[in-house]
Amino acid sequence: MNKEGYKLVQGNEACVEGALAAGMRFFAGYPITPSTEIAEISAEKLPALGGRFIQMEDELASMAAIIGGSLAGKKTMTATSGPGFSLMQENIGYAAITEIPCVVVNVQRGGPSTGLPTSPAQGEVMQAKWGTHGDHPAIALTPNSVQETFEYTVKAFNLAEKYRTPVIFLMDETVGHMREKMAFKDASEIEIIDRKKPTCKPEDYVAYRPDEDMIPPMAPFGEGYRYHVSGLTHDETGFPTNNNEISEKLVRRLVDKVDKNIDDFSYYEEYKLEDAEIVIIAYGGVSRSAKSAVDDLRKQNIKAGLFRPITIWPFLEKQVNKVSLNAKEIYVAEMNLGQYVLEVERIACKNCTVKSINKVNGELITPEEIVKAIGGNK
Amino acid sequence: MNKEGYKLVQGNEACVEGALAAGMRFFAGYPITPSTEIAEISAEKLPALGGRFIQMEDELASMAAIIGGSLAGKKTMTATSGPGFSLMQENIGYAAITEIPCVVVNVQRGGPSTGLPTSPAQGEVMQAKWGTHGDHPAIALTPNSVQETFEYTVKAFNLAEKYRTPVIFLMDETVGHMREKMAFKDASEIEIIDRKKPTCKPEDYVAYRPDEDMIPPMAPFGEGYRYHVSGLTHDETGFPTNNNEISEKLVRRLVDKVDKNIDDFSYYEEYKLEDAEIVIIAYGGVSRSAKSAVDDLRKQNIKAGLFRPITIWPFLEKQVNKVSLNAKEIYVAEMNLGQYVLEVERIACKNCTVKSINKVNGELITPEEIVKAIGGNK
Amino acid sequence: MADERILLQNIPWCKGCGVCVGFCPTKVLEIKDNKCFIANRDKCILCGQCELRCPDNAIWIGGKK
Amino acid sequence: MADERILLQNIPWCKGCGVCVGFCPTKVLEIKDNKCFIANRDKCILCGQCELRCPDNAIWIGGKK
Amino acid sequence: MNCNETTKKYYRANKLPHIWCPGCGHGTLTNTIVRAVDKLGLNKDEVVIVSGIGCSSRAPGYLDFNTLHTTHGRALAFATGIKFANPKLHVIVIMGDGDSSAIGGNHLIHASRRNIDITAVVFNNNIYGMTGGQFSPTTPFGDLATTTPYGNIDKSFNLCSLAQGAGATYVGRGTAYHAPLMQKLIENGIQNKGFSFIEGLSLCPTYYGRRNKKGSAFKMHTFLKENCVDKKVVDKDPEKGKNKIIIGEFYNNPQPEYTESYQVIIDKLQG
Amino acid sequence: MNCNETTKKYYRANKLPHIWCPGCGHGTLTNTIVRAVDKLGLNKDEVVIVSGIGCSSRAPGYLDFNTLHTTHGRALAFATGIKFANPKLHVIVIMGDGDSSAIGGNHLIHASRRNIDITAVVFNNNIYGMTGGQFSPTTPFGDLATTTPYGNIDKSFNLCSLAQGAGATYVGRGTAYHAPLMQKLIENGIQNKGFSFIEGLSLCPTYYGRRNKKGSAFKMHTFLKENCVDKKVVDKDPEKGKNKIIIGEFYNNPQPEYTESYQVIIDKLQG
Amino acid sequence: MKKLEIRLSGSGGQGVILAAIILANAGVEQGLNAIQTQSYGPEARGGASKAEVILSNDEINYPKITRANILLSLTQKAYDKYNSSLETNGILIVDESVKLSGDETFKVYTLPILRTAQEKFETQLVANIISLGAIYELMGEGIIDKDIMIRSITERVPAHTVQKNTDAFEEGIKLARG
Amino acid sequence: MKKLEIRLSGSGGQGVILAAIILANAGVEQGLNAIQTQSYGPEARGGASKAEVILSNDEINYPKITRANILLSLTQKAYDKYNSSLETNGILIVDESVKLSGDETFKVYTLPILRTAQEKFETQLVANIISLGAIYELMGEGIIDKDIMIRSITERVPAHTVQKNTDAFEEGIKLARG
Ligand SMILES: Cc1ncc(C[n+]2csc(CCOP(=O)(O)OP(=O)(O)O)c2C)c(N)n1
Ligand SMILES: Cc1ncc(C[n+]2csc(CCOP(=O)(O)OP(=O)(O)O)c2C)c(N)n1
Ligand code: SF4
Ligand code: SF4
Ligand code: SF4
Ligand code: SF4
Repeated sequence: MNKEGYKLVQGNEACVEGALAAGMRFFAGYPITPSTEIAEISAEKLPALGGRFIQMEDELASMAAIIGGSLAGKKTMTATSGPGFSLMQENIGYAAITEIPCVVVNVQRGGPSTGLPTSPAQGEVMQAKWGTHGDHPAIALTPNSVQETFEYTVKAFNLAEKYRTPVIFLMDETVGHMREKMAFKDASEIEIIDRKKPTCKPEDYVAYRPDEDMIPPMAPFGEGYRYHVSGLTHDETGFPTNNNEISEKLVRRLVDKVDKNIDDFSYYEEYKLEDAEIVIIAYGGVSRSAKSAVDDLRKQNIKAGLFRPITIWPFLEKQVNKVSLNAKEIYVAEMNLGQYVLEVERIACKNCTVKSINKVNGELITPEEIVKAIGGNK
Repeated sequence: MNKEGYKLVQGNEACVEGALAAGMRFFAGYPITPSTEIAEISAEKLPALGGRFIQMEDELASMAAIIGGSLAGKKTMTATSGPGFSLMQENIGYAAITEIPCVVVNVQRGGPSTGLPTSPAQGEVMQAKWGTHGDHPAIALTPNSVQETFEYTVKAFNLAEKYRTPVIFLMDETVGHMREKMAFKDASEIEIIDRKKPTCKPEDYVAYRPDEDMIPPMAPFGEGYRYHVSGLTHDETGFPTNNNEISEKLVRRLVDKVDKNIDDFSYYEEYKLEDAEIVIIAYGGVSRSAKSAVDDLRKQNIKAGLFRPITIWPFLEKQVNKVSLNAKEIYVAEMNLGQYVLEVERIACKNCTVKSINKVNGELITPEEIVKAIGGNK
Repeated sequence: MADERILLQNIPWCKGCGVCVGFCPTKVLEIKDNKCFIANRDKCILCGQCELRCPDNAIWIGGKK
Repeated sequence: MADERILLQNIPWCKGCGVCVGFCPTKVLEIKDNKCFIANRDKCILCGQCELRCPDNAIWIGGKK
Repeated sequence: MNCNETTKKYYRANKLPHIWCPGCGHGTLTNTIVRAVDKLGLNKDEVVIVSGIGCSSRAPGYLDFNTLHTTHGRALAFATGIKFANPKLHVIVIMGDGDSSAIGGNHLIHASRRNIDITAVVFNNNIYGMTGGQFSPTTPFGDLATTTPYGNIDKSFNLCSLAQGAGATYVGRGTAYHAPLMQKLIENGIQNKGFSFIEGLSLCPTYYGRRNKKGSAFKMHTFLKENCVDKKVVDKDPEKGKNKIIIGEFYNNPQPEYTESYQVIIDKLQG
Repeated sequence: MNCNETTKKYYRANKLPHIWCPGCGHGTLTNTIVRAVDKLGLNKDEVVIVSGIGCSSRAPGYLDFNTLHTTHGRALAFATGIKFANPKLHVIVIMGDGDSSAIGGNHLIHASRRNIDITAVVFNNNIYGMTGGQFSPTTPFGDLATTTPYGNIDKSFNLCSLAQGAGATYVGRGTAYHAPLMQKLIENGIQNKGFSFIEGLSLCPTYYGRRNKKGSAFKMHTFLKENCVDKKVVDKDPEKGKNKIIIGEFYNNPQPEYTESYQVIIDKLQG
Repeated sequence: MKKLEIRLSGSGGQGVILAAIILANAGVEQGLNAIQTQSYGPEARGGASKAEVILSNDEINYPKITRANILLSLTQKAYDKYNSSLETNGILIVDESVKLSGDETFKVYTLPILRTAQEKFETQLVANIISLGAIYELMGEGIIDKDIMIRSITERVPAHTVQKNTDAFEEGIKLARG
Repeated sequence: MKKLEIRLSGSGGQGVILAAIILANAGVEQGLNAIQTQSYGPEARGGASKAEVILSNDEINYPKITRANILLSLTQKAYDKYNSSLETNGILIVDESVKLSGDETFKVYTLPILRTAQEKFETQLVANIISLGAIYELMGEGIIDKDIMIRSITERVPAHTVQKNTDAFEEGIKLARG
């Protein structure tokens, strides 16, 4: 560690450090490039903290195990990449409907299918929201640096705990495998949120009765609050129902508790936006290129700026709308064939032109490519 | 069968009849409500036609088996519902990148998770496009009647064969379980498309070299064209590569061969749209309610019309745009919390107001609910 | 000292499957209107077969009501 | 009649793993610059161990080139 | 609550009657679990019952413990997470034959292999009940089901051999008819510190029974009575096992338990 | 093409050298398959080689048959589709230990159960090679891997017992060292009309070997040589099997084959 | 006939769904538009079971019943749940075991359906077809020919029960005629 | 120093990634901004391996190298693949076994890295640290303190090889000094 407290750390390692700082004490996973280091480092570090690491037989089981672990009272995480992320979808939906907090890391690589296992991509932006069947809540965060990976892994846990919902931590190979300086924060400097527990007596506990904040307090299994948890549509007691009104209320609450609280976790960066006519929207690894591109364009007297969502889901409608009101053109740069841009278009196209900069060749989009797409020199 | 050749048939049965008419000779599946009849009827009818039915150990295996079966030269199908559809996603992506034709039926029920297993919903519209990881092509069709289920199952096979891609046949419980009259068509009345086979000599066959139509001819395994198939990003020979240019070209072609040919399979219905100021957009079961609603609204002198996409993916951008140019208001009615409406908004919001009518309580949206949402009486 | 216990039922839980009827060694039970019916209470020897076999916990030997 | 066959190699395929070297009963082979090298061709008894063991099909007994 | 004492103590009686069909063996088997727990005097707060999806998997909802109704086939993977996160809990998993051995087969063999202290109880009715009578990996050869209209050509699993072969350290088979044996096996399974697998032959008069003309629920009980022989009997006289279903305790061989082995690592690193 | 005759005939020599590390046992095992196919004189056009994902699963790409490189763990499910759709094809499946028994365990037991005519060959190197050395379900107890930095506490599978217990009708184990035996087992497996399971002990000097100080590839071969005993030897003198790995043919018991049983139904209905 | 909406309700296992299918099938054979739906529920077993049939000369869009013209209820539960969905001047057919609420505005036919099944046919299994007979009789003349109804029954019930079921159908007609 | 972009290339197993990590680590310890990346490939085994380090006083955004200021190539393959990415007045460090194309515009240091590793240290395993010494020497003075470099090596190589590796580092410096 240098004088200012920085160390050279890999993105995947930062994710584990953030998770441990947030209180993760249970990791279940199945190896897959380029996320494997997250499992390996967890295996190494957890037991010394009294935590537990288990390598499951596959990703279906990994996802199931972290839900079970969470229900037994631990803060839990798994990490995977595209193919494994697809396999986790069914149980991600289960965590959503049963409101069991957990963090799912997806370090994105080239797809579809086995694709390009060791190359960066951002092909799972839409899947992070729509991957599981049925309507469901979705929170996804995307870091663009090692430091941010640490800090937003902590936030991912906090959001999972606060909102009782699975949180997707959407990295990409660029960020996961790169090493740069990172400040290890002291526990005291970090805000840690723990799930709300019931304060009532066990016999008064109604497991799925929400408080005013739409979130029901959660009792871990084994502490005297015996209750039922089911992936069937259920009423406030947690037992299955097919009452139409109750069913509708449940699904809406699940989604609303996240969507209506978006102001609580609208994380983003604005760079030189004040007078920007050309706005680049980019996230994750690509946003670093975009920032360089903004600087280059500014040098060419093009009034460019960057809007960088860190909260990818729910979509930052308010912020993107504001950006679009002042912009002439928005360029959404992504390592996919155009995913986030669809949402940007939906919100912004009334106000300005929206264009797409895409690349799916296994390499990070370069600043030059962005500059060129926008019509700058170089 | 009555004099006009109609018979009372269940939606799920019509799906099997359509599949058999289209040439399906291989079905692999795993039971799940409300799609199970499709497996059961296939089990009963296939062997007499020399076809084959296999119940696999799960949906992962079912999807794998129909890809294998297709590669061995058969027209293949599987059928499932939400939870199984989530499990099939990884291998759907595999079929997409390896360009192996097959049909995946999803009879939608209430979600998320186990949800409401016997109730209708339309919660997988977005998942049908974005469910598997990485960028990939997506074709999905949605019937709204038993007759249409028959006819569009045939088309689903035709599109799978023609474009060498998995096709999602997105039913909902309403349509799957209802019985109404259906005309059995004679083989001669039905257009059947078979996959393009290579005409060259085996030694000249380059398995993934596309013709001008972007689609490579496909040789079934066992006929002398020995080649390699891989879910890794591959070059024209089918062998893995991480060459950037080739990788980009592959993914773009996979998507383009579908998206750029959308005019070939833009299926939809327009009802009283000529002078409509209020346009309802609805599909599947809900579109039947919407049609009733249009009639009701017209009686109240409200100029309502219906646009009903049958091709759900790719999104019918051109048609929706046209509709939005003449409409004052568009209402998208769906048995979900607003999925298709996102795409409608993206295209239409420049031109008119777009509103959402949603219901996730396990019941079909009624005509009254639509009329009321639009502000009509009743 | 006579056994104080007696054959008890929770009729709403009974589904009339007839399993208890089949197992009862002394033909105490019958199915009537789709429910188990104690036709010959006096023959009951409190063997507990019905309780052991009933999938619905709808019949048992218990303290006098 | 003398065996017409001879030890052959495809050097670009050889990864220098040394497996053939270990198995060769007469020490014909050595590793040099990370490749298998036929150091003592005359000692070769054409036993075929190298061919059987080489994971890379880089060495074999074949017709004279 | 109008019911017997064990029911009062361990059931969520307000959820009864359960959804099972008249005569379904699942009710009887559920009772064997309840009696086993009662016999062992476990603290209800420390008992967790986990299931997948299926008729059998509805059991936890009726039981007054910490109960978890998961996704089809995944019960053991969820249970592994629970047990590993809090090894103090007694974790009992209820699954159907399809749930445990078709879609859930992988988790079954891996939980067995790890020898994690979970007691798995399979309600094996030889059919998929919940979805209306498709064949399962335990449907006998030749039998009818909605997806084997011409007779089943799949060989069927011997679930006990499968679990034992994969590493389970306690293995036994009972039936709905042999309820006392079943209860005893479950008691032993719970007491085994490791992965215990207990198969309970159930009966589905609605789908399996009706289609294969097995008669009433009572008749199906009689079938179990007449066609099952205890392993102990067969061990003495193999002739008696001929064409019979063997039941009883098959394997009881404690070995290092997973969460305990992990605790050793924790202790070493923390110590 | 500069190589021997079998290589010329059966390899896509322009794809060589393969990506495997120096000394990797997978190359040797791949050769045993090629020689078995050659020995049996199968028509290349009718041979299909299917694999999942892993180092081992790269084998099909180098072989001049109909070759299919699928998704991780699913090879047997794809292969089942192929074989069932066209029973004339000879379907050989190559998998790694992780591929076949971790993520793919369910398909392994079900293909075994169905007794579908597929020959499954597992290249078992006791580790996940492709992803850089995590433990697999066959990693020995106590061994080191990147995800068992404190020693493996998982019990390991006996893959052959697992497959046999699940219903495979031909089962055997060879090794990269015992290449001729391995070839023979594969020949027999291909000839068995039913599901054949052949485990080939491979070696991964890069990950398993290095971390567990097993020495060079040659040394790892020597280990196999010295620590394996043929079943036939052990059958005669069980003492000789003590603390050894047993290899050889374990089970050869033909039973009705799945696609043939189905053909009977087709014939009856069409008949 | 413009549109006839018929709801059949009872408890799971009473076969109201089959009766509905037979009716819809006959409708189609007659050349009408017909649609048949049913409600399943995860708790359907033992609970109330419902099937619906719409018959119409015109195209049928919304496939569910809004207000029934005819409601059959074989059990109290079913009656309680569905009686409010009957239109004011509709026809209610109930088994005699059902206790009515008393404020029915519609025509009520209280028939001994279950008893007849048991007594005349010695099985509850034909209660659905007896009901079908009653519905057919009360549905109004000329909508579906009787021989088409009989044929539809014949096609859809197990072969060895055809006679019993057609007899039951006739019995139902008789019951409804009073 | 504004920004220094260094690319290290060789074949898989030569340890260029570790060398890059040590360098970037030293950069951070020095208080600079540093970023290290590498390219993996499914075919990486045996193929060309590449690692990159950027050192800068300013924030580093785009994490990859655009044009390298310094390029190390330990093998011919690596040289062929990457030499065009070196900026015109950059520094090329190659092993003596590499044949140059001849039209280099940049400063070229042909050093006996592999031979030195084998001959002086009897293992190819230190070639990467010898290279690191050469890079350090040629990188320019005052960017990173030598003791920080040594510490960085010490931290990142296996404990029992520290001495050998620090010696190798010194040897690399010597080689570069010529
Ligand atoms: C992923 C998934 N696939 C399929 C189903 C449908 N499904 C529910 S239960 C079941 C099988 C039930 O059979 P079994 O496990 O034997 O239990 P039983 O109902 O007979 O007690 C199936 C296939 C599902 N819920 N989820
Ligand atoms: C769904 C999924 N999960 C994980 C992976 C990553 N992965 C690729 S190969 C492999 C394991 C390889 O081990 P094994 O099967 O033993 O074969 P080996 O490489 O050792 O030959 C893993 C975990 C993947 N490709 N897909
Ligand atoms: S066994 Fe139980 S449910 Fe069945 S008839 Fe007897 S009391 Fe009723
Ligand atoms: S065994 Fe093959 S690859 Fe290894 S050194 Fe010998 S020839 Fe080279
Ligand atoms: S369907 Fe079968 S298993 Fe399910 S509740 Fe009914 S009898 Fe029991
Ligand atoms: S990592 Fe291991 S298994 Fe994979 S190629 Fe290298 S030596 Fe072989």
